[in-house]
Amino acid sequence: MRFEIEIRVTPREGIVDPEGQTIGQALGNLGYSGVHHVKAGRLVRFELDADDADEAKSSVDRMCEELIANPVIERYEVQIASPETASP
Amino acid sequence: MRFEIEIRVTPREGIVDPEGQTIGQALGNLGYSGVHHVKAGRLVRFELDADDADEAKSSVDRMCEELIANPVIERYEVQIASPETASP
Amino acid sequence: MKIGIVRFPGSNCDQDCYRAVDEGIGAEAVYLWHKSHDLEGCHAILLPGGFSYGDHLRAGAIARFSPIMREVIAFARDGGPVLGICNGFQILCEAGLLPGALVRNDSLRFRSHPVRVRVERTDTPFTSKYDDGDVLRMPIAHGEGQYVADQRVIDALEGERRVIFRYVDELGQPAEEANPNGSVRNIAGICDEGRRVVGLMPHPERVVSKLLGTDGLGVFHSLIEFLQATGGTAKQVAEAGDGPGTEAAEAAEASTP
Amino acid sequence: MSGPATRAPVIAITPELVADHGLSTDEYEQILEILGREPTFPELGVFSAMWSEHCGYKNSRPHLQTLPTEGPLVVQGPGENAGVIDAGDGWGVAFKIESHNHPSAVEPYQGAATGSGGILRDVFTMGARPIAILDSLHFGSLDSPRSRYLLDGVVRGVGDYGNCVGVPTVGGEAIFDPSYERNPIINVMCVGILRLDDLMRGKAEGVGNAVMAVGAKTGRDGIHGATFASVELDEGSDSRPQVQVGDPFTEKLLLEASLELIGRDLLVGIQDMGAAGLTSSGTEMAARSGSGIDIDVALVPVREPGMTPYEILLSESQERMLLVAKPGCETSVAEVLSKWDLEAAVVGRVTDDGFFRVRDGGQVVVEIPVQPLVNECPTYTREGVEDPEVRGLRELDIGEYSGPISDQEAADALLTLLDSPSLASCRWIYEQYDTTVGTNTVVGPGSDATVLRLADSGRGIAASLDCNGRYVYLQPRRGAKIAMAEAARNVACSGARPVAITNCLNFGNPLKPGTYYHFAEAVAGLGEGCRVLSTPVTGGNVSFYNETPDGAVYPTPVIGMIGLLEHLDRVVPSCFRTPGSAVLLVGETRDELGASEYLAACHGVVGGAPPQIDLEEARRLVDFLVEAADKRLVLSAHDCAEGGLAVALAECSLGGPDGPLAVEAQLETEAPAAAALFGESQSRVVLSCDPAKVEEVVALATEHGLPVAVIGSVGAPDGRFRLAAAGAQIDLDLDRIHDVYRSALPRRMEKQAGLTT
Ligand SMILES: Nc1ncnc2c1ncn2[C@@H]1O[C@H](COP(=O)(O)OP(=O)(O)O)[C@@H](O)[C@H]1O
Ligand SMILES: [Mg+2]
Repeated sequence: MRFEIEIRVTPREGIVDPEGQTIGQALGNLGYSGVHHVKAGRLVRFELDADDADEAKSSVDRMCEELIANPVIERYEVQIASPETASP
Repeated sequence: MRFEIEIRVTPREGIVDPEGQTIGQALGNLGYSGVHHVKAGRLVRFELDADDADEAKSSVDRMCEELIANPVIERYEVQIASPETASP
Repeated sequence: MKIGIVRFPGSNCDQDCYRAVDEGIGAEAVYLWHKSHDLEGCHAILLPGGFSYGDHLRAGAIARFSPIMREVIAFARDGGPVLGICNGFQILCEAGLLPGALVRNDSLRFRSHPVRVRVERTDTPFTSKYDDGDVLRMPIAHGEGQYVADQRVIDALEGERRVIFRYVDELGQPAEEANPNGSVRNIAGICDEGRRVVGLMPHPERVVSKLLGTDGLGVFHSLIEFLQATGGTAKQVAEAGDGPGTEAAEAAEASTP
Repeated sequence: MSGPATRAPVIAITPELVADHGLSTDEYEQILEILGREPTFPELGVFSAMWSEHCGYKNSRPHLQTLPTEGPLVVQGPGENAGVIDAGDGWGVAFKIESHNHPSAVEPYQGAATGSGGILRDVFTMGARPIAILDSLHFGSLDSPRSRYLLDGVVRGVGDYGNCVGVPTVGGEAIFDPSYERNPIINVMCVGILRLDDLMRGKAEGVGNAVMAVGAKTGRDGIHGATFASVELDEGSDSRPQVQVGDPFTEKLLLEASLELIGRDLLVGIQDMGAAGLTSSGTEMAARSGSGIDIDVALVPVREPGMTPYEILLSESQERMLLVAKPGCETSVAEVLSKWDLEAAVVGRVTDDGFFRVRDGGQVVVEIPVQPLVNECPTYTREGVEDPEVRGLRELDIGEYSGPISDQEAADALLTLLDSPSLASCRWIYEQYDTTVGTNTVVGPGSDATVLRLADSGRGIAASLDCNGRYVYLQPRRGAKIAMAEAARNVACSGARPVAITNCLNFGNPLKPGTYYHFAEAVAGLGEGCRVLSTPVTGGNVSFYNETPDGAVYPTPVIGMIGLLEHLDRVVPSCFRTPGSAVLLVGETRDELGASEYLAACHGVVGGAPPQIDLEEARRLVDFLVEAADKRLVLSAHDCAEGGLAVALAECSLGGPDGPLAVEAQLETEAPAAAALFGESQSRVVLSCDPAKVEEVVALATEHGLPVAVIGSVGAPDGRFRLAAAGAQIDLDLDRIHDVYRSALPRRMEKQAGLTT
């Protein structure tokens, strides 16, 4: 089965996030008010062949820990959709 | 009301995505098989004060077009959750 | 003494490092290709600056899995001296040989200009030719050079005096204006617990000639002095069977100021 | 001859389609004649690209042919990927400039990045290792958010690309004027060095030799970019498909692999797939060798499914090269490419029938004789007429501004000029560029010319990019001569002898008589400059249609000058170094304020005639500077240009490596105060030297027929900047002017949060 994977990587709590901060400032300068706690992160999407969702999940977790996120500074979330359940 | 905003920015169809390509190759080299169509993107999260979801949405759309995404080469998706509806 | 310079496909300071070793101090330099599994008997390893694999994902994230890095990691674990400059520093952090991480400069801009760094410790293979507190002028050129780590790690680094280089102003003080990238405590370079693995963001290999400045020469001279005194890693010394023995090496090392 | 078979659906070649391809009825007639039949759709695309202004030089070729291209040091003149000069001891210097104006106007980051990528490929395909990039940037006023956005993106784009490939960006110019508001000028020059034995050319020789496509896969990006570069930017144009995204990491692999292939003597020829992609590289390589080339688009690695032959032929996807392997070397070539993880495919063969033949699988879809396609693009010589409005501005009476001014006015004017982004410190820009990678940068940005080490030869290469568009606008022939003279002077200030140029001619729509006049006159001025200064043209680029509905940019012929320095250890810096040095001014200060930055920045006036230029005098000044450096007579030499003596002197005192140095100077002159302080009289240089050497310097200048005066000394103990002339005295605190000079750009730019990439 082929799954659609989305990984979202964001700075860990307490780790500087200069990009998020700058976006926040820039939005303020552009006149947008009421914007709080801006965080910037990375997104990785791909399709993955796996027997079932559990296998996909554990494989993606390993990818994240090994390569995609750096646990020293980042945390990650994984979203897995099988083609049937994927929203259009 | 305060809304939780997540913006996902990805390269437009047909635009080269060297980062996605490199991640795909690296995963292959690390022995992960069955990984296809890797795309890399950016993620921006923040909280936004707005009267209602519609206002929030139109305001975020403007931010994306003006600042957060580069419409010439990128597309974006916006996800809005009011605190009540937000998943824990 | 043979110094290995690792070449990743996107390395771009490899030739400068080679020249620093070869012309700068007249020692033997060899390139080590990233796909290779063999350190070719090198006595020390340099990880040069550049964009190893395009620096996609995070600087150094992909480089650490290259075949040569497996050997470099083993070499470092055996006590072999390893110096990572700029991208090399980022790779050492990603590989877990040094603690912490290097994130985007606080300005979000690439920064390239000369900086002053103060030598904070001279009993390492890369700083013994300097005096404590020497202020060196070297260029930086990086987009992701902001050193971060959690408080516990920072406390440990400071407590064990493992910060080797710090950005300072013209008075030799670690002032905020002297910090080009927002690094915590103006950290420009650190070492591992065994003091054999050193990483720094500035480029000593770019200032090793009369024409362009000589402040970086000490890094390479220190390394040669260290290798001459110790004969390389314990393992190399044991295998070579000539050179000073392991104990002699340890003794020589202990006597390095 | 029967035409190539075409597969359904056959696209009918209608007059509308022909017009959409930018081809006139006459041009289409010529195509019918060349082919002896109607073109197929892909053939129409091929002609359209090759006969576009960008590739075919339709409106410029007759004038370009008047430029001198030969000289004792020229190894390769125009017509190749880059020019090459002989630098002695078997060394060569390859260099070339390229414009990326329209892509940068639409997408500044990627536009500038891909511009850098293209010019790097032009240089390393000659077998040269690129050692420096210079960029000439012209934007609108930084008061406009659009200009700030463009500058931010362009600087990141140029920077990130060169930084990643490992080629330092070491110099250039940054000019701000409302005429560039919606159409910025982004020109990038690359300098490389090679052993002349390794010189490689873009040739396709040897029947049966394999033609290979190497590097990135071909996608749908930038289809018809060459045509895009040949039209005006207007409101409605959806330019997105033309935007290409660069990948400097792949470029770095291409660079190393190409140099390895050339070094191991495995290639017959190699060329970048730049503007008009596979079409221009394939046909130009064949044209240079008088051969033919046979390509199968089905063999080209593509990024997207379903690409048509038309798209594959005209795609401008970045980081691709076409190469022809030596017989029997195909395997070795493939090995080198795979070592560098590069994709490569044999896509065709060299033939001897003189045709550019393209198949799609079995079917021939293009069959065009190469020579007429590449070399017989119709050219046009038009009638140029000076715009009366421009003449009016040139003849404007500016007498009222050249009268006496008070001390206060003089000081304020200097501060205004130092705060003008065109004159202020460019540090904010070049600190985003890696300027020292490669350890060849002996003199980096911030001085008149960049000086690079020529490997271990002990010699140096100097380079400078220059153009003052306002001068060229007001009086094109004179303006172009000034650009030539300034570029030569900048190089000579460092002690190097100027030897050759590359140039990038940025103009508006050549179909307009006023623009055409500018173009023809400017090229004539360039030619004169080249001849008198003995600096032939080895290549260049023409960029027309730099124009929006608001009007054209200032005509901007950017000169990239290359000089050679015999002894690198005699290089002369441009800023003061030593307190106590004597300060001298070489050259004559006249009552000239026309077209000056002073009028523009302090009085909002664009007008008057640009300063006089005597090329013979410019040449004598160059000779003097080179000799003075060689004899180690001077401690610093700085060109006196925009902003006049006051700004030049301030730059000398502010730009040193160890912070600002005070100065005290006084000029004796007939010129009234404003002109004396801020006039831009040409062929002037501010020198500093050991007081003991003053006599010798004066004697040498006099020997060269140059006026010279000792005007002051470096290092007044009270830390002030003092300059007096014609009854006006500027007396300012050094730290204050330093602050103004340094903060002009960051103060304006840090409002702009840069987020893209
Ligand atoms: N776009 C740029 N990129 C790199 N360096 C630049 C750029 N613009 C200006 N510089 C550097 O800043 C200095 C001043 O530029 P400019 O005012 O054009 O000097 P000049 O006196 O030679 O006309 C030069 O050394 C130039 O190399
Ligand atoms: Mg200039």
